[in-house]
Amino acid sequence: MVEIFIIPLVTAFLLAIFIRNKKVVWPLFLISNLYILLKLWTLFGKWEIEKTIYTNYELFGAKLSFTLSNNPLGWYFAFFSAVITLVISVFSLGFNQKTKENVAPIWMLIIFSNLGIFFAADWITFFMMWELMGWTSFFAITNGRDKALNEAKYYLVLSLLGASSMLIGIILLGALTGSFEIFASAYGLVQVFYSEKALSIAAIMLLLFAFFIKSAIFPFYMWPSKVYAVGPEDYITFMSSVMIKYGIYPIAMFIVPVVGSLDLPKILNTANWIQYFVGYLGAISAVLGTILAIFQTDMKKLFAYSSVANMGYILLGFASMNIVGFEGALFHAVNHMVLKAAIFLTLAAVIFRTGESEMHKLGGLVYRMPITFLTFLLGIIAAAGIPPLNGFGSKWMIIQALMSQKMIIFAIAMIFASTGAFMYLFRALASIFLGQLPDRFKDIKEVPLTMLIPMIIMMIGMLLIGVVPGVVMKPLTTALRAVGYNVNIASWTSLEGALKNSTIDLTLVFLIFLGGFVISAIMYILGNKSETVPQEDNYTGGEYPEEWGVNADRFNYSYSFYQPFKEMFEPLLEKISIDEFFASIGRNFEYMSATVQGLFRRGEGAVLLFSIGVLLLILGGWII
Amino acid sequence: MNSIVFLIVIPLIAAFLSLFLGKNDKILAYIVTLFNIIFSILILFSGKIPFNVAIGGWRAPYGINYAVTDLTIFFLVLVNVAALLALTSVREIMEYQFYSFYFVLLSSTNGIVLTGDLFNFFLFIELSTFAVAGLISYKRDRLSTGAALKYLILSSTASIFSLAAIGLIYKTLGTLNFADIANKVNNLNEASLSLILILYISSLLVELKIFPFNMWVVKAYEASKTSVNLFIHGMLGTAGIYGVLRILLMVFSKETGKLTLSGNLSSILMLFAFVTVIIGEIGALTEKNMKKILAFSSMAQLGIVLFGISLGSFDALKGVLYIVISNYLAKFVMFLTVNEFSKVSGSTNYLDMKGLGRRYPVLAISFTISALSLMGIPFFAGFWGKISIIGNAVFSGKLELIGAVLILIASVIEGVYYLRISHTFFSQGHEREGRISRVYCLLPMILALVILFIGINPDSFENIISILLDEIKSPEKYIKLILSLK
Amino acid sequence: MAQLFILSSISLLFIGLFGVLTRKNIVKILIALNIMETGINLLLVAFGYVENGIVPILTSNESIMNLTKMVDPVPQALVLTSIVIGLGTTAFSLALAIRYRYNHNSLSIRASEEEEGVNI
Amino acid sequence: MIEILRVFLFGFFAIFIGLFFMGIGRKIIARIQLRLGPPFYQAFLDVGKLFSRKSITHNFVMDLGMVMSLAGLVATMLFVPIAGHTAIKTSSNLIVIMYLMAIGYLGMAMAVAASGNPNATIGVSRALTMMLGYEVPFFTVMLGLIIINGTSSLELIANSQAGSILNWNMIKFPLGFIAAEIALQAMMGEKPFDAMIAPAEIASGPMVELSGKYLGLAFLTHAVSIFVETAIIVNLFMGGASNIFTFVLKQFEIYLITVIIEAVFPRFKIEQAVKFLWTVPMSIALLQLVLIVF
Repeated sequence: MVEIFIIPLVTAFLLAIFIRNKKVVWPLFLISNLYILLKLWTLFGKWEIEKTIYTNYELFGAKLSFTLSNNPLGWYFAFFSAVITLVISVFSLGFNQKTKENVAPIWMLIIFSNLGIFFAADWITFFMMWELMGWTSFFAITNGRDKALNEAKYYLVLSLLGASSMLIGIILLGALTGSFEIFASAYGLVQVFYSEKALSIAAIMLLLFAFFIKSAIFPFYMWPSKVYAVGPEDYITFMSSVMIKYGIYPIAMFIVPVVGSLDLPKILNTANWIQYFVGYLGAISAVLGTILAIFQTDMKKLFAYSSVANMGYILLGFASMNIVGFEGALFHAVNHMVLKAAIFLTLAAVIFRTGESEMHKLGGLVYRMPITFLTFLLGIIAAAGIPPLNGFGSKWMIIQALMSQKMIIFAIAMIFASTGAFMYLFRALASIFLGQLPDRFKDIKEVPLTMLIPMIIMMIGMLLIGVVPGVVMKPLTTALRAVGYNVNIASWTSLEGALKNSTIDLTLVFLIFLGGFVISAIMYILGNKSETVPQEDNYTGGEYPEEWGVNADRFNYSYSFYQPFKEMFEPLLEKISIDEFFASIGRNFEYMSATVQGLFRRGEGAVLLFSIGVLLLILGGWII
Repeated sequence: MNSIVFLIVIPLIAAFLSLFLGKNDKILAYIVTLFNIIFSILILFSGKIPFNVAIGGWRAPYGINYAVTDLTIFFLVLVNVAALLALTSVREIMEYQFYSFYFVLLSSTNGIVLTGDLFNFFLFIELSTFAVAGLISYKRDRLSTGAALKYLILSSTASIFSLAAIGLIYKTLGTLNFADIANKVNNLNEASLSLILILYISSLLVELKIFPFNMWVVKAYEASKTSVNLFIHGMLGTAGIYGVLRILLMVFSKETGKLTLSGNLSSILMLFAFVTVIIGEIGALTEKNMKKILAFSSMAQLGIVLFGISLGSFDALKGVLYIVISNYLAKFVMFLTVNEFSKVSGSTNYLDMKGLGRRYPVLAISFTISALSLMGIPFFAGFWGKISIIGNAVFSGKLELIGAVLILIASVIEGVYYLRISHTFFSQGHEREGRISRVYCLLPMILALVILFIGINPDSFENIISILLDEIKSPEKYIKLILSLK
Repeated sequence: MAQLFILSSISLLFIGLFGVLTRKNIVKILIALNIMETGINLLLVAFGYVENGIVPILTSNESIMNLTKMVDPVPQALVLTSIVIGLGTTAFSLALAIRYRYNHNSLSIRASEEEEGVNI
Repeated sequence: MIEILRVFLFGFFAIFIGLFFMGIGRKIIARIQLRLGPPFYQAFLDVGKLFSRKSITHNFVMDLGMVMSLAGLVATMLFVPIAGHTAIKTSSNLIVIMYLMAIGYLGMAMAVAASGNPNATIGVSRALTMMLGYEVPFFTVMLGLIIINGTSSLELIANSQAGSILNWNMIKFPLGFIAAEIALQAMMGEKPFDAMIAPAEIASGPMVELSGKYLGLAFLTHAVSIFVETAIIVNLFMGGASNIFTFVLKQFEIYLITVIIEAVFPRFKIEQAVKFLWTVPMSIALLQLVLIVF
């Protein structure tokens, strides 16, 4: 248990020492991740392992202690994030040959805090790890590049604000329940909820605020698009797949059990207001994330908004307060980890070869990077939630739960978002990989082997989880049982829904799809032969424009892909701009800053201000 | 232990000697400072603490006395160590004025910490402002002369107010001895106590850099040399904090060891505190000059300190001590780093220091650690202060809650500008000619490691703090020590 | 009588404060500061003042009997010290003012207002 | 073994019925427009011709995509109960059906986008926009039925309407049926919702670069999608059927409505279509849903 915390720290230190030597750094990074994964593997089932550090530091009359415990739900998240991290670190091996900066030591610190967040048994430890993750990711995003500074600053501000709100929330919680331990405080909060209603709700809301920020839920949905667009691509893969789940884990761990145990009045016989609150934010995130993703031209931004939408689904799963929805949400967390990692790896590969992240400047890369294309294809099929890949099962469970709880608005929002997902996912596919290959990318090659292997692994992973969901569902249900939920251990192949007669067998779905494929393939083979012809041949009507001295026009329809649709939403999006709101706050602070500096630049008002101060003290403190 | 007077007298003698020694002043400065450190550490380990020294044999309420208690010795060591650390940043040859003023400052800050008499305290404060003004103006250029003059005018005005307060105290209580005042303070009616405190506090707040008493800070920091910044920060600032702790909590305190002001007064003080925090952080947000940034930031930190003190709970006070030590160490690291970097880059604008962190990672990492500690990030010393203060503020009342929220927001702003600077250090920069000797990287690194150590292992510092808190909790021990009729 | 002292000292104090706040010339500000100081010194002395008091010197054993009539000597000692301090401060300030005049070519306190030079 | 046989049987059956419907549809439209029209078996002839011609491809994505598109639709079809029978015993989950259908469309979109023709891509972009338009009201209607039956199994919903014609959801929830009909019109890409094909504007959009067997596969995909979509409506609103013949007849009734509407309407622009779908059928569907849930 302790080793997995010491190893990252030691590795981070070593990486910092050897930072200039890329041949040492990334293999070391890989080995360390491998070790963590293996160690986590052995920890499965040993839920009683616990390590406490006692201090003499007193807060509210009790001595603080820091506890790390192998809690099942935390293990579930930690293990799968470790798998993803390992795969990404293989990718980094090849990816970082060209880059000048080196993100490895900071990244290792983040991995440390990652494990800390998932294994923390008390809020103080949790908070410490949370804060560590916040500022380290600032440095990881900027990675010493000035162009990333503004975006990273935006992330940092949100992150610190979230941490501050969480600090107050934790303090409220500790004072209310007399314990900083997560489980004890959850139990205590349920006990005191009715007598200390306002404070309890405040504590829950403050914590939710922090979690929502980290998971990019609605009012804070802007940061992924900003950050992902500028950060180092391999690290961004980690961020979009693993780090965005940091808000999800504590909600599953703390908020859902607490709200689930409370007996709040139900609105319209369906759900209580906290469920609605969480659900509406989730629904808005899902819908807004989808709509915004549809309009992006930068592929990293597009998938950043897609992450926002996916976080919205997960939140909807929680909001259903139904065991199927809960399982679905947690399942989707891992599915999203896998598929987002796959997608971002391919994006990183594309950027590695082309240096371009604007989709309309790309096109036709399928001719040059077929494996990358295949990974991407499977990734978007999974992201769209189409069987037989892995995004489907979890989305299906969440929709089932929403339908069984009669949460109609949420269900419709979910369908809207996942149908909208086809739009943006196809846009990315068509713009990056399909269409015509621009001349300047004629000579690029497929990425090297170290980068291909991770992508292939991710492909296998997506297919495996999609066809045999038990790979994830078994550990998940085992963990939930160990935590104390009354769930059945899932079978390897099928998923259980919340409605009547709704068990589906994903392996069977896969087989049926194969059947369809066979029929289709037969039809294909039955047809007459086909001839492979260059694209321009059709396009130019069989002429060779080179003959008359011009180049064939390589036009891809990809810049304003959904222009009519965008025009429909333009008025809405122009009026409501959270981004503009945040930006104006930032600007106001900067104006204020200039004012304050002007005040202090003048020296001669000193005595006047002094006198005013004394006058204030006398007026306020003495006379009144 | 009558020899305690040496701590004050020897620097004063040295101040005279330095007029004649010329280039040997530096050696003298080191010798005297080392003497002060060693002497105070010897006192610390002599086992005789607490003890009381009556000057000239006049017993406590009548004569001036120097009392050495746990709180005193803690701050004494801090002040003297600060003096030594700040001296290490003096590289070039300074003229005698510098050292002379330095010795006066050393003597007066030691005096502030040691003395047990209100008027004596006032004298030392006056002396220290005098010395600081001299040190600020040492550079003799436009900026420094103006800054020094303005500082001097402000602090003279302030000292006049505190003199009025001293007069009032003498008029009402008939004594100027700390212990005696503390003993008799219950006889004072609320109104007189408030007036006295108002007049006295306002002069202390000037040293504490609390808005609106702090107009001098930024200019003075900007105008003076780094070593002088460190003197102001490490010696004057620390001694000022000691003065506030001693006077507000142990002398003019009706309730044991707590800040007892009439309701409005403490609210206004708290208001001042968090307005200072906000103003300090906002002022630093878009600033480019590192020295100004650090000035704004130390303003804000002292605002947090005052906020913690005015909360009136021992837990918060513990937090205050953490903040004090974190700020003390962190600002040293930062000023030293800025000093080195500005020498290489030839400017104090942080944008010109681009890329230096890659060449001198130790310095830049130390800077980052200090910045994180000031922000109150876990694993660094400042966190334990922040959590304690915020934790106590949240439940104390509406104003306190607002203050806590504002302080948290301020720490976010602090994070933005400090980490931006750290980022600039680590970003790609151009090649430069100057070099920084590795020796100079050592000291910031050690201090940063201390911050990290306290942050990871609060136990190490918690024990010291509990001793200090014990003393603040029971001022009657102090009274008994001084007024004991042997 | 004592009231008169206190009243006049306080008025001196405010006159001085007014001067410090409104004057732009540094020398005038320093003079105003000195006026304030004088006011305070007067205040301190007034606090120790006893109507028809005598010199607080124990010349003989009998003078012990007049203890209540004696003027309090402590404020006077304080005032003496503070005068010395004030002298020192004023002298130093004036010295700085001369330097200020050299640097700025002016004695106006606003002369340094707009400077923003960054140098080490 | 028997399962594999059933899969083939069902698959080819759907293709057959779909092509048959298409042929009759063309005939009916022609008659409405006072033309003679092609014979009802014209669709078979077309497919036969297309598969026998030599065709042009640009890269393997085109092949893969076209095969995927038919595969997705056939797989979907295998989930839909036909007169109570499915190819393989499953719970015939509605959500699975909806999502499986998408893989077919995705495959088609991928294939035509790989051809590199902007017209094709424009068509796909319109089709996807349209998909967002009709999917939401259609799902809203489905949601009502799912909630009232407490199950998302298409088979159970169909069985729940057994007995007299009055048990049909079409009679019980007429508003829902109307909304679903309009959505179905868009789903099939018939006028007034055929902006994605729009031969006059974008040269048949997705089909612009397809030739030979690729166009043939697209034809078959369309045929199967007609079959699947009408089958879903029949199961949802017309109580399924006891034998295959009645089932196909009911399907044909649904298709007939679609074809008649197609014959008489002009074309919506894409944003008009989406706006229309999100206002009229959506509000009808929502009204129905509110009536059902509360």
